[in-house]
Amino acid sequence: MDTFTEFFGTTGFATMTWGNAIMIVIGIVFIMLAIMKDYEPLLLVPIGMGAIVGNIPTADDMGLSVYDSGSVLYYLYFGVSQGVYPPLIFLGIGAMTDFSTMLSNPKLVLLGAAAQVGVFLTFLGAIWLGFSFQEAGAIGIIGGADGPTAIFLAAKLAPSLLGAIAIAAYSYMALVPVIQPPIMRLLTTREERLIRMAPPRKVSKREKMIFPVVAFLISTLIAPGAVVLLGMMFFGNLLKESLVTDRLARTARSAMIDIVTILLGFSVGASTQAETFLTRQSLQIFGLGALSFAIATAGGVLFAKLMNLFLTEKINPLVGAAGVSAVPDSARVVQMVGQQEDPHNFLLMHAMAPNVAGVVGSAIAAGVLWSVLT
Amino acid sequence: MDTFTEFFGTTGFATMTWGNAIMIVIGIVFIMLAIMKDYEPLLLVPIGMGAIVGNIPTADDMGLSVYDSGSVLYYLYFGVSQGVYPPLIFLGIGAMTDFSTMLSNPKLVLLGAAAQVGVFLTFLGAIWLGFSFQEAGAIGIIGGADGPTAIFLAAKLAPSLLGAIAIAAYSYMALVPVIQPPIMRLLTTREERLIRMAPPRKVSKREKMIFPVVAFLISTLIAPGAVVLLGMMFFGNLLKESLVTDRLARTARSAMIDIVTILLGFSVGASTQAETFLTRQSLQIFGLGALSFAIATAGGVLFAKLMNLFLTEKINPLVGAAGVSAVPDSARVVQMVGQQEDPHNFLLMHAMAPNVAGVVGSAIAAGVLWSVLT
Amino acid sequence: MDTFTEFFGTTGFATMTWGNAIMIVIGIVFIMLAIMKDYEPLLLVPIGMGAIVGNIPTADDMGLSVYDSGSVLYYLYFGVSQGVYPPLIFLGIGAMTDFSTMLSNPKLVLLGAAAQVGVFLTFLGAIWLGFSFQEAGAIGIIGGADGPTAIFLAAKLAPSLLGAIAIAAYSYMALVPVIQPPIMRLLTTREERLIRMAPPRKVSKREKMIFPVVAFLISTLIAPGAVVLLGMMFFGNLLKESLVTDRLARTARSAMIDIVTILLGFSVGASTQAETFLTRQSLQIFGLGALSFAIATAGGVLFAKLMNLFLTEKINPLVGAAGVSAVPDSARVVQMVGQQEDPHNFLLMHAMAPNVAGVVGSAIAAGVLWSVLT
Amino acid sequence: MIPLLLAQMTEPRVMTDADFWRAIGIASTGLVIVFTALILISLFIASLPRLLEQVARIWPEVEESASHTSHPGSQVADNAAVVAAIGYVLHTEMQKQMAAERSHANKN
Amino acid sequence: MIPLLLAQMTEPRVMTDADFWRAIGIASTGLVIVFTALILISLFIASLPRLLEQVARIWPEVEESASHTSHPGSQVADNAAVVAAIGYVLHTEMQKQMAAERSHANKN
Amino acid sequence: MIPLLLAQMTEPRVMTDADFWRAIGIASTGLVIVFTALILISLFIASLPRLLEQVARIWPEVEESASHTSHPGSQVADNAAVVAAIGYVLHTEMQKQMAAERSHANKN
Ligand code: NA
Ligand code: NA
Ligand code: NA
Repeated sequence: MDTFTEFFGTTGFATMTWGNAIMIVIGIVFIMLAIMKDYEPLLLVPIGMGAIVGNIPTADDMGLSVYDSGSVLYYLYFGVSQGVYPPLIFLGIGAMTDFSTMLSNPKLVLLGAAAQVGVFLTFLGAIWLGFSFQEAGAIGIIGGADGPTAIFLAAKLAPSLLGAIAIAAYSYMALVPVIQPPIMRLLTTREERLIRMAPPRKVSKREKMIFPVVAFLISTLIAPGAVVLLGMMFFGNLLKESLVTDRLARTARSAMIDIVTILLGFSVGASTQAETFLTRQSLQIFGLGALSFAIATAGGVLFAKLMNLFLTEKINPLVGAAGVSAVPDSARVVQMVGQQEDPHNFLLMHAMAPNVAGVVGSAIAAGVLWSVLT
Repeated sequence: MDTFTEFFGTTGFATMTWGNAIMIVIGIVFIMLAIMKDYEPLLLVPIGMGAIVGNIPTADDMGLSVYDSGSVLYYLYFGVSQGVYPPLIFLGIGAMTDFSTMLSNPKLVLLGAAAQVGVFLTFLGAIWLGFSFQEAGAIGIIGGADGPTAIFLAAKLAPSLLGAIAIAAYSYMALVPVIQPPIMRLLTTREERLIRMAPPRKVSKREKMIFPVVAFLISTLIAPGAVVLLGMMFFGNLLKESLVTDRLARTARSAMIDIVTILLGFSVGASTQAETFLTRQSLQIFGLGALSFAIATAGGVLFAKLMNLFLTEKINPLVGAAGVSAVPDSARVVQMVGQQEDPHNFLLMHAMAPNVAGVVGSAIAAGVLWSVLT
Repeated sequence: MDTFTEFFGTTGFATMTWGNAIMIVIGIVFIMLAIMKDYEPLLLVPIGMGAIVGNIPTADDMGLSVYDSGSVLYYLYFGVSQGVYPPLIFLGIGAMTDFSTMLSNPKLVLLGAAAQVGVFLTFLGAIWLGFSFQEAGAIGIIGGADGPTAIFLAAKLAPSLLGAIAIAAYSYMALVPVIQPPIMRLLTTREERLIRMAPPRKVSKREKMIFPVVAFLISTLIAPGAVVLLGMMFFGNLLKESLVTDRLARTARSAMIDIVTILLGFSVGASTQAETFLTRQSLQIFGLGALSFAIATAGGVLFAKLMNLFLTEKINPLVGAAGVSAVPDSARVVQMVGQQEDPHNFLLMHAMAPNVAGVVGSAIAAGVLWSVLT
Repeated sequence: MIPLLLAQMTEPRVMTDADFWRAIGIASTGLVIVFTALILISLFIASLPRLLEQVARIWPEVEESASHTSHPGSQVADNAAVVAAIGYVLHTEMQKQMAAERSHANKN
Repeated sequence: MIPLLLAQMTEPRVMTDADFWRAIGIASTGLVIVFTALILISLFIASLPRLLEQVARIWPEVEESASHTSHPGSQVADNAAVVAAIGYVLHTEMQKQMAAERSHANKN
Repeated sequence: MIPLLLAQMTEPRVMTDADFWRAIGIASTGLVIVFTALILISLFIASLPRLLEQVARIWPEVEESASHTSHPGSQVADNAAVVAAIGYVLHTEMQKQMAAERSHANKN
């Protein structure tokens, strides 16, 4: 019976902690949110199941976790810890993104810049709370509302906070339909929300072909730290728009991004082991993340109102909220809030412009933070 | 002509051994079995071709084999030697498995446990033959009739035997239609083989969604060593059953599992170099493997007969043979043997329940052995 | 404002060199050639974009390049530097190649051997120019007109020249429709170009199944250095022709080869950083590469004329030019040049035979060079 | 036949008593664990329908299929749908003002 | 509520002046950089149509769609097409000489 | 032109006799090897039809297409087919006893 005792000592019933139990419940909640509310299911299901798997207590000497060099989860997590998965996700995003609305609305690009105020104010807030500069940079980027960018920067600047930052980023991206509408209504008048915008012009194939190369050059000559993320995103977009590499673009936005999404989500989830995850720092990161999303939303909306002071063709300031990224959820939220005032006002296509600009904007912000803080 | 002599010394004609020739013939036989008998072609063709490639003699200083650090085959084999491929295969298997029949036949789950007697008796046999405890554990799992599980455990407990164990496991899985029927007929009466079973009930979507999470928790809290294999399998199944992550499930069970199957099969084949493979130990492993399959089959059948002593709705004991796993071959064998007695008896759907339970059972057995023997 | 100065010092505007600018222009030219001329777009677009990304100047201490251990690009380039991607590409090529025309025209196989004269003469030329034996071997293989083979051999024999060799190989493969026709016309008479060839016979399924295994054994017993490239190519072909592993063949020739092509092309492009790429050696390599292609073309054509001295059923010597590989571009060039003389002469199917034989031929040549020079 | 073959090839080692009992212990523990886990799973599965009946009273199952209608979420998967929607709106809006469009482009 | 929550959990550290100004510097520089980059992109986009009009005079856009017709190139993607073409030619040619074919195969 | 270009850029090194002969040896050996391998492949291909004729006498080719009918094997690929089959049987069986089913589920 020695073997039995020995074995029982290794079972989860003997070694389960309260922390593990909490994390398993959180994992289940993530999966339920994904299934019942359809909130970012492609990320919440893998992360949720990963969190469950990562919190099954195992004997220490078996070395099964993402942090145990040589374990299976270690290898799957390697793409997270080394920042390899996020650029590959960006490749797929580039290969599925149509920049047409942005190309036909150059003014709206600025809203994607304005929303980055959330990143930098949160950075200051995190420093005020006692985080180091590098940690603060990684926390601030949660406000970029872009999961891969947040994971990438956290992997580079603050690996020990990666789990919390990733979970915060994805949680709030999932909660965009809950967080944004009250802020948007608070900061706009009914008249503003009723503004209709002229339909975007048609964009030629050549414009779409030239755009990824030039936009890449402009943004990375200014912020070389964004070279990997934006290089991959605009590469993916070029594969799509060049029209001669369609089979590569199709694979990049289907099998390839799916495989990486599965591995990234699951291993990020598995990295949220209670002992490293349930800390005061994680709570602070969640608080700062919520703040960051709120500021970013406000930044986009208020900047749109500022621009309206100078424009003759007014922008509907709701569209500014889409500058946070969280593609395409925040654009849909804009559409939804707009239609609550006027069911015949179609803002979706206009909101897509700041939406994709916001992705570029936060990648640049990440590049700047990485350059300055390395 | 010095160069010519120098070069000739590196050709296969100069350095070919009898062992290499035998292994190449074995590789060709595997491919022929796959093509002509359709025995597990997705595994036998890659393994067969791998065996041919791995046994082309090359100059030692070129370092081309799976065992030469830094070679191409070394990198492809890395996923085998570190146990990374098997969980990824399990992900795909989870994403393609429908647990409905098992959910509607909870009693039949026990047959998947009973068949694991093959694993543990073979473990004892291997120790009796002089293998170390760790080696014996890895050899025993051949009786689990599940290739990825066998490779995973061998990579962890007995890397030097991995090739022989993998080949034995896949050979016998391919030979299930040859090995099982005589044992099944020997241990059952004609009356038993004629038993008809009530058709399974319909299973709701919610049951299928909840099942992977709870089954994962139950099995890995009891056997934490199974956390990686079962984590991946039930994760794959959740991707399928959650209904909101269909695109991930589709990729997991198509492109992703195909890529891993190609790399796993080919590199396992290439690891069977004559000098490491053609040993007395390998022959013993093949002998023990055959025994293991036979015991597992008998275990399943006899346990079904035991259960019938207590049940009013009798189980057709043939169904017990499907508990060995070898999904879905052994379930088909059950169907075939049943129809030889009564062409109108459809046992396939009933056999699928112990069949998938057997996969879970052997992953748990592997987890236990790994925990105890590490 | 210190931060601003600090940051500005890291921007591309501050650190851009003439070399970087030239490489970025070259990258753009590659992309334009791909889009406007449809020259090998699946390779020129990734390489071109990679060259742009790799030449954005970044602060040295950020360590972003393919040469900085631990960077994202380093990991993506790992499959190039270790020679892992080329065999995987060969797997996909094998799974999409139909060897029927070659099987029905065994004589034409020799033209694929004759074209390899380009490899070995260029090898001598490179030694004469002062390259080391190993470097000369890697440069010579450009004449094989096969990108993956060139990258594979360069990774093994002359890693420092890999970028230049890869770019040269792909550039000339793209320029096959420009380089070959004048040479073909120069070396043939109008009468020869008008020769019509008997349509190939039908090939049975069994022939196609047996071929990859036996052809692999013949070629690698003679040239064991080709075991990895040819092993993968004939493995892919066996997956296709065995008829029982169709799902693996389909994945190998779609998602899998696409993913590898994206990563290989992009990271090879990114390795062409001005400081390592813009050297006198690179120019020499480009010169030798052009020579190599010209000699290979001439070799194929002249050998066909030589064969005609002994044959009663004459070969159209244009078909010899397809022996350089560059599948299927050079076969199309043969078709085109042939039709300029006689619009009703269909040489394409005949040219496919030396075309695929040329792939095998250069893989063997690479194997020989690797064996002798290691 | 197989045992014979095995016996011919090998001479079973002399096992210590400790090893013998340890081996037996591992094998029996292992089998017990496997049975325990699968019995618990079996019991869980058997009770699942009744359990879900209780749940369904609070939370009717209809909701599930509703989650299928396209709702906020699913960043990656739905992009294509969004783009398609945009494309459609663009297309219809465009046709109304083909003439105006050119001048707008020039003005920009 | 959130600031309150944060305040409860933490005691803000005593920051040095240098740190304070460095943080402000990074944040403001960062925002400036982001705006600069996106403004430049915005200006580029705005001028793109006029730019392309100039280009189109030298180089009419029609060419683009022509690049879609199957032209030399595309080693991997077009293999299938080539093979299909070969297959077609083979098939038609074959039918004409089914009889001749057998004898040819034997002779070979 | 190209040789000229090369000559301009470089001064060919002074090669030792040993190096010269080694290089010639490698190049000629290499070409011989490539030809040997491809000649052997060519001969093999040429003899393949006759070889297969012999084989076909013992083992007629029809069998091949038979291997396509779904037979035991193919663990992964056929899973879907099995599941579909099960689904079909389930579906037809179910319809016959919709009423009985509910009570069975409750009883369980
Ligand atoms: Na953003
Ligand atoms: Na099993
Ligand atoms: Na070639």
